[in-house]
Amino acid sequence: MLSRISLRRFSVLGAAKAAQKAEVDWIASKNQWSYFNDESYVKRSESLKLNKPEIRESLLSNSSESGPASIENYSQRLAYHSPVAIDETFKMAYEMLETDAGLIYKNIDRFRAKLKTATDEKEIEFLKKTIDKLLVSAEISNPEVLYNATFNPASTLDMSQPVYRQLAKEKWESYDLMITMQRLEQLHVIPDTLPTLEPKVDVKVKFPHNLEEEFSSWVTPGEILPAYAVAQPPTIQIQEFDTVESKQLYSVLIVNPDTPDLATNSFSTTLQYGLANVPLDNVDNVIDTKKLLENGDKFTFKDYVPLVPEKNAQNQRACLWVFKQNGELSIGDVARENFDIRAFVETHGLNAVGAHVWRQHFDRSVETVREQYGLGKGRVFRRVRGTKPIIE
Amino acid sequence: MFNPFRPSTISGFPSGSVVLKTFVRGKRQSTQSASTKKVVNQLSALSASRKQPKLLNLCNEDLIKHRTIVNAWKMFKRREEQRRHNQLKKQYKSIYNAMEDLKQTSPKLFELANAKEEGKRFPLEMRVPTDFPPTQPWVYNYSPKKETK
Amino acid sequence: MSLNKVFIRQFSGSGAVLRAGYSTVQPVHHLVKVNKAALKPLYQGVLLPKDDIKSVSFKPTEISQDRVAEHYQNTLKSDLLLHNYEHGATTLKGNKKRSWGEDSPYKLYRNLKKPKGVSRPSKDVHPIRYDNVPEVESIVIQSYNKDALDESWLNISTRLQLAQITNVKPKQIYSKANILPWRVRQGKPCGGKVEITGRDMTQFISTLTELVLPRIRTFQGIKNTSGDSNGNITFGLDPEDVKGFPEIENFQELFPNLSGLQITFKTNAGTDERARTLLSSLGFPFYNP
Amino acid sequence: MSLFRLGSGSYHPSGSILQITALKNVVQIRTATKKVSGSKTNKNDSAGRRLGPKVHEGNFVKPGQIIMRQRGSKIHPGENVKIGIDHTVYAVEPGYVHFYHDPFHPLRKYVGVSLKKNLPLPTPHFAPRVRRFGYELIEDPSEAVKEEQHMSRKEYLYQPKLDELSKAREENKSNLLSKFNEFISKELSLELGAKDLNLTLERYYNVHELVKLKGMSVESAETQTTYNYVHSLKLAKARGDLSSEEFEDSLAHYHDLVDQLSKKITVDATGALTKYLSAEEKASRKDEIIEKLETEYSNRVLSIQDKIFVGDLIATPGVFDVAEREDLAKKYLPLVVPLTVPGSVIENIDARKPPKGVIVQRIFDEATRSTRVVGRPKEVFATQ
Repeated sequence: MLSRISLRRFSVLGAAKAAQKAEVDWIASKNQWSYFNDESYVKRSESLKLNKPEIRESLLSNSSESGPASIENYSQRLAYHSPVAIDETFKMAYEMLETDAGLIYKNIDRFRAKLKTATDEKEIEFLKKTIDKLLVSAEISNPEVLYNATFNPASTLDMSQPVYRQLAKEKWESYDLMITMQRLEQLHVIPDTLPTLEPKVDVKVKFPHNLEEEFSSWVTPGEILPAYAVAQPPTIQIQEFDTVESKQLYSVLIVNPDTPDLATNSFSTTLQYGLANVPLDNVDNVIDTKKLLENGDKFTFKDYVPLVPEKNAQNQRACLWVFKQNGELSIGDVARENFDIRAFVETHGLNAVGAHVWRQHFDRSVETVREQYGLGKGRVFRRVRGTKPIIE
Repeated sequence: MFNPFRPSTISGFPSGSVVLKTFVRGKRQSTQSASTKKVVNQLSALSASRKQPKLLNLCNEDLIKHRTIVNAWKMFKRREEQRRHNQLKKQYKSIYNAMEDLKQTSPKLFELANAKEEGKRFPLEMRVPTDFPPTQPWVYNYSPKKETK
Repeated sequence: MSLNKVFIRQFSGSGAVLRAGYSTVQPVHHLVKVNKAALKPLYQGVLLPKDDIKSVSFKPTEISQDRVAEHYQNTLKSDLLLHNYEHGATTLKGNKKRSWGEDSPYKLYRNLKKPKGVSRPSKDVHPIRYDNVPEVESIVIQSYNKDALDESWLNISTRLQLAQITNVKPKQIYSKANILPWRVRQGKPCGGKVEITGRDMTQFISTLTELVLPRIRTFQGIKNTSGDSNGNITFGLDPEDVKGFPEIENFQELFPNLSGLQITFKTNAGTDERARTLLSSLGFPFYNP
Repeated sequence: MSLFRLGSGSYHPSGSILQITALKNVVQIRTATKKVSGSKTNKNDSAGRRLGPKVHEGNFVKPGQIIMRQRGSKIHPGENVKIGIDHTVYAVEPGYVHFYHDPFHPLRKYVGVSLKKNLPLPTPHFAPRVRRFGYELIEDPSEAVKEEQHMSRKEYLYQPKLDELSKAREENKSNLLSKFNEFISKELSLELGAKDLNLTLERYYNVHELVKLKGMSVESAETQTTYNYVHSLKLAKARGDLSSEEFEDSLAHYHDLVDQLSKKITVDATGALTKYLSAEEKASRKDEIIEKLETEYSNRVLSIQDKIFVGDLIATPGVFDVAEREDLAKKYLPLVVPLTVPGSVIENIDARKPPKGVIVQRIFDEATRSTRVVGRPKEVFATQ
């Protein structure tokens, strides 16, 4: 908490600001942060509002006698006491930040006007990026936005707003991204499939057909899954953090670089699943069952076949790669076996933006899955690894 | 040390039977000497354990309020910093322009102005201002001490 | 026969404890920095930044007005800029470590070569501009207690004395050398050391200049020859002088044997002369020995 | 002589540092005499340890073969090579030995095993690793079956538990299916053929599981179930079990069935099978229930019968979703009834002998900023 002295200095600041105040009065009178969907220059989305009205009330107006609305237990709510003078200080702080946000919005308006008349492509790009940045800085200290981002589940945030995307990106970078990159490196997905990855999007994978709780939630990269848990195509979420204006096209490949190759006593890569020309944007960001059911045939160029490791063939990696396309692709017939992912990426000019990996080994459900997909009976290898060298 | 489960050796009880020593509340007899106590006291004053204040458990609204206040305070500090920086920059530019001017108009004076002043010190009488100044606020007939050579 | 190895009962005869260590760093194939500690679920609470109110080590900072810092910002900084201004001055390059060359990767990743002629690199001296006006960055206070070499509990009182003066918990220091006539043995605790910054530092400066130094009768000032040529100035206080600190003065019976202090002002001035001017502006006298 | 040997740091197995430091303090005076018996430490010389490389550049090695014996890591283990407890470097894959430098550790010497004869080391940083599979195929069919059925001890011990689980699941499923069957035949009186009935039951079983266990929305659970069936049809077609006409027919038939069913049956928020309600019907039912709750059961202390009735009202099949149910329960069946509700506070009671069915509570009065003792009827607390 800030102390009394700081509080005093705040009010000194208030006095000093009085001179400037006339200038920004008209903005303050608009009350930026509680102004939604209006025709004026500030067009703010409804999703920037705190979604629970009673909590919004208790956050923005003074603490009521019945206690904070976020505490659900009645007796706990009665027992809670706010820090001294937090309401007055908060009011002052809120006004200060709100005025600042108003000035930023004014700037945004100026840039938007410029954007309308701009013709040069580079300039347009620059202006759009600047506007996004300003939109983030105008809302990042809005307590309502902070509340939503801190206490509401990430799936409920409106990803069309740059500020929520920024916050989601920070969260992603602080945990999920690090886990993904650590696993990709440890399991040698890079460089066994593609040489490297510069991650730009958050890729999440789950298998929604599962009735077991442990296999139906999002897969942690590197997890070992049984064959029946991956028997149907996965739901893939591709969260982009930069603004996507119209639909952006993506390709997705799942490859298995651990298919035994007995001719060389080594391994070959198999293409397990291929999607191309999948249109996604910031909000509509998931390739799920509904999409596959409706127009899965349009963007599936290689049907899904799960990994079915044979007995004693050790762990196999299902490496999922997500690519951003520069335009529509026309992919001819691609062979499933001996797939060269590096050559494929090269020829189609794809740009890898995200990846994911899970692992599988032989289990008792492999046989059933093989039957379902008509793959025939699996081979059986010796349990102990031999010493024969690679056949050149 | 006091161990309630240690078999007692008091006579009158059959050997091997476990007797619980009853604890009597009262003044403890310390075996430590005064100087040892002092050292122990000093050590406890020095150690950080139990001196950390209790973690504030704020409710969600108050946490967000607190963060907003901190954000505003940071913004205030940032602006203050920026203002000072700009002022110094302005001063620097004026000094620079003045020196450039002097260089053109009078190179001799410029040399003098730009000479290094080794060993120059601020006067000791210049103090940090206080909230409660002395009863005699200003010495009007002050004259700096003359150096005797 | 003494057993200096710790034996742990294990299933495998060649357990990890007995294994000679070999570990190596493998280069990665990406540019994302992975902070492994941040991935541990149990560490999440501990890894919060200290200024977050939910962190266990949160400490409110804005608790009182900082007179010295404000005086420096409002009055001294512009004076120092004017005083240190030198027209047409350029950066004096220091003697730096040298590269082995860049024509092969083996040279590229090798540790840098020593500077020419000397064993240690020296720093650049930049002319003073509006963005590098000299200021005190921190103060290091060290206290050596010779008696603690014999009676190790004595250094508790030395460190407590430092903590009392500075409001910061001091580090233990240990003797480095073996000098038998002085009974100095390597690794013996012999006093404490503390580095203070920010609010604690300015508080210490004002106590020193307003209460402690004026009351030392024999104190002439800091020597004009003091300094390490990089702009860090040191001076010392006797045990008798330390009594002048109000935190000690009123509890003299608690500190029967005080030890002296060695106070180092770390500044970003670059040269000693600039640093001395800076310290004189804060109220420290100087004299020619 | 021996002093110099020790001091110069040459390898000496039994000499310890303490001895060295102790000896350093001895002031030696050399006289022109020759000691006859020598010194005690003179004879401690060990045999050579046979260190050094055991194979050379380009030689073929087998897995486990020692490449280098050394004290300390004079040579570091590179690709397909490991280092032992005494820093012995040995191969882990069959191949050809190469000694090389690694640009990431420029001051070290490395030894590695290249899996192919003319493949240089180190492998470029971004190139895929060269790997050996190494497992041999079992050609004999009976041996193969035996090996395939082989279980690890852990898997073997887990079998009874797995059987139990699957049995319980089957039982649960058959129970549910019979319940669903009863509901469909009695309540809805749908005329379905045996095959269609089976399809319907399977469909709603899956939807039920998805909704109840995974908390999926009913709509997406239905989509998922449709997808499951379509996917299985596609696989059957790919296997050759269905011709393309048969496939089209079955697909069309299934879609018809789903259309027909979706207007009659649906699954509740808790996964229970209910009659389908249109959006208007649902809304009117909602309003009706909420109004009843608001007028009759709010702002008063409820008896146990009332509580049960309110609970039933909130759980009316097919009306409220899970979140709405929670909200309503929070509002009309709170854990503790607030102090402001009339009849929930009994003033002026004897705290030592409270009347029957009254619980004594100490509360904090914000207005007077003091605590006082009140009695509260038992019904105020949900747990009593």
